[in-house]
Amino acid sequence: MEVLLFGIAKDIVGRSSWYPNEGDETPATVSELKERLKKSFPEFGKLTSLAVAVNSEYAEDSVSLGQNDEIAIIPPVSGG
Amino acid sequence: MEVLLFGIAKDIVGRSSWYPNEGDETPATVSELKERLKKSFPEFGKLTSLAVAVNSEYAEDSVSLGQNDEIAIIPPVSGG
Amino acid sequence: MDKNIIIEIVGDIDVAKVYSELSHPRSGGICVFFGAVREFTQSEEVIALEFETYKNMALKEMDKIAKEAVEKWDLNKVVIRHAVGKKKVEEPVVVVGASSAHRDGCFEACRFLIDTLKKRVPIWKKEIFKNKKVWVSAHP
Amino acid sequence: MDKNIIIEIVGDIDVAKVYSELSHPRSGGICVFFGAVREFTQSEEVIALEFETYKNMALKEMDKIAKEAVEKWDLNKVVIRHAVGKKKVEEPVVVVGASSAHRDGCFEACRFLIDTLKKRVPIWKKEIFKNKKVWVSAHP
Repeated sequence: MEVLLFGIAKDIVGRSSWYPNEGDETPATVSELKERLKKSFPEFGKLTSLAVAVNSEYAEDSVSLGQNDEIAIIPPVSGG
Repeated sequence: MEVLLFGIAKDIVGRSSWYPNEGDETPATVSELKERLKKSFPEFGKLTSLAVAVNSEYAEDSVSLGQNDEIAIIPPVSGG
Repeated sequence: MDKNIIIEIVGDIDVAKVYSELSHPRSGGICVFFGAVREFTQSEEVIALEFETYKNMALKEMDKIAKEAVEKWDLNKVVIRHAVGKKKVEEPVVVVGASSAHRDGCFEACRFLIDTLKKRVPIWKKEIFKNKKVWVSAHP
Repeated sequence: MDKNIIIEIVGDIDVAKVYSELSHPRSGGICVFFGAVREFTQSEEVIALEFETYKNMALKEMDKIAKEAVEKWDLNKVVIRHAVGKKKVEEPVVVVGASSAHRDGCFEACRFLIDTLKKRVPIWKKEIFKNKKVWVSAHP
């Protein structure tokens, strides 16, 4: 499972994607993904907000994650 | 005394200026000018509003009119 | 005349230059309103609009309105430009715009500029239909 | 894609074409907002802004926002265009605009477009100062 990273998320992890399944089972839901992200990189706990997109749509915590989904971490947006 | 006419005022009078002093004394105030205008051309009484400008500024009814003032009838504006 | 205020009555409006006129190093927001000729007025087909103005007075009123807006919303730049003559469907007849540090100011100011122009500036619009011509707002 | 909605993420914004994009025979009012780079943020001099996006998702969100606005204000045309990459002071970074029969609709819609874009569209802005770089809004 590959997770796309943008903006400050990319800076925190130091890469433009992250594999939460390194040697472990993959997160089953958005909520589990967020927990694992914060555990691996505590800096995410300090952000104003943290969202996850599944197949390029905002996804609630309860949404399930599949192997073929396009998953992305969405740190606080600041366009305009 | 020459009074400038624009828009529908020009159409009502049929000219682009009007001389309210024809054979008579000239109106001394904005209010007298408006009265004389409505008496000469009753159509002005049917407009949504009727304003007078003295030296290219809106003038209240009480403002005095001098021979050297630039005087204009301002029918309802509709720019934009 | 304040160099940050552009006031004009023109034959034709150049819609392309308003961004550069309103751009300013301290402006993060630029809001622009264009008024254009619509095809229909109360389901009657409009062939053209014809605008006439009392130019000296119109420029004076436009300048007062611009200065009021600069004062009230701390604007960096203001443009008020109105066209005269005959204008066809989709052609621009007026452009007003404001630039300010943040977007609240320029949005509110832009709305004030067009609303106040319509109330106070001596410009008259005649709607030309197939079989008649009407001075807009003249009669109740 | 609805032909009355223009959604784009571009390298550089062409400020001149927005009028013709929003013009429509049934539109009497066209309202446009441009966001530009300001020289100072809280009295610190900004050298440039750098924008990054998650493009697929950003285009999808922009399209949803445009459709919501068309529905709510009966708009004839909508433009939402955002720039990415490095932008210097006075350069445009975003343009949103709407056209409608009367001015109320296009003003309200234009404000909605920029406010909602800022809340929902996955675009990130980094402020580049002389001695540091800051992702805007990332931290409380």
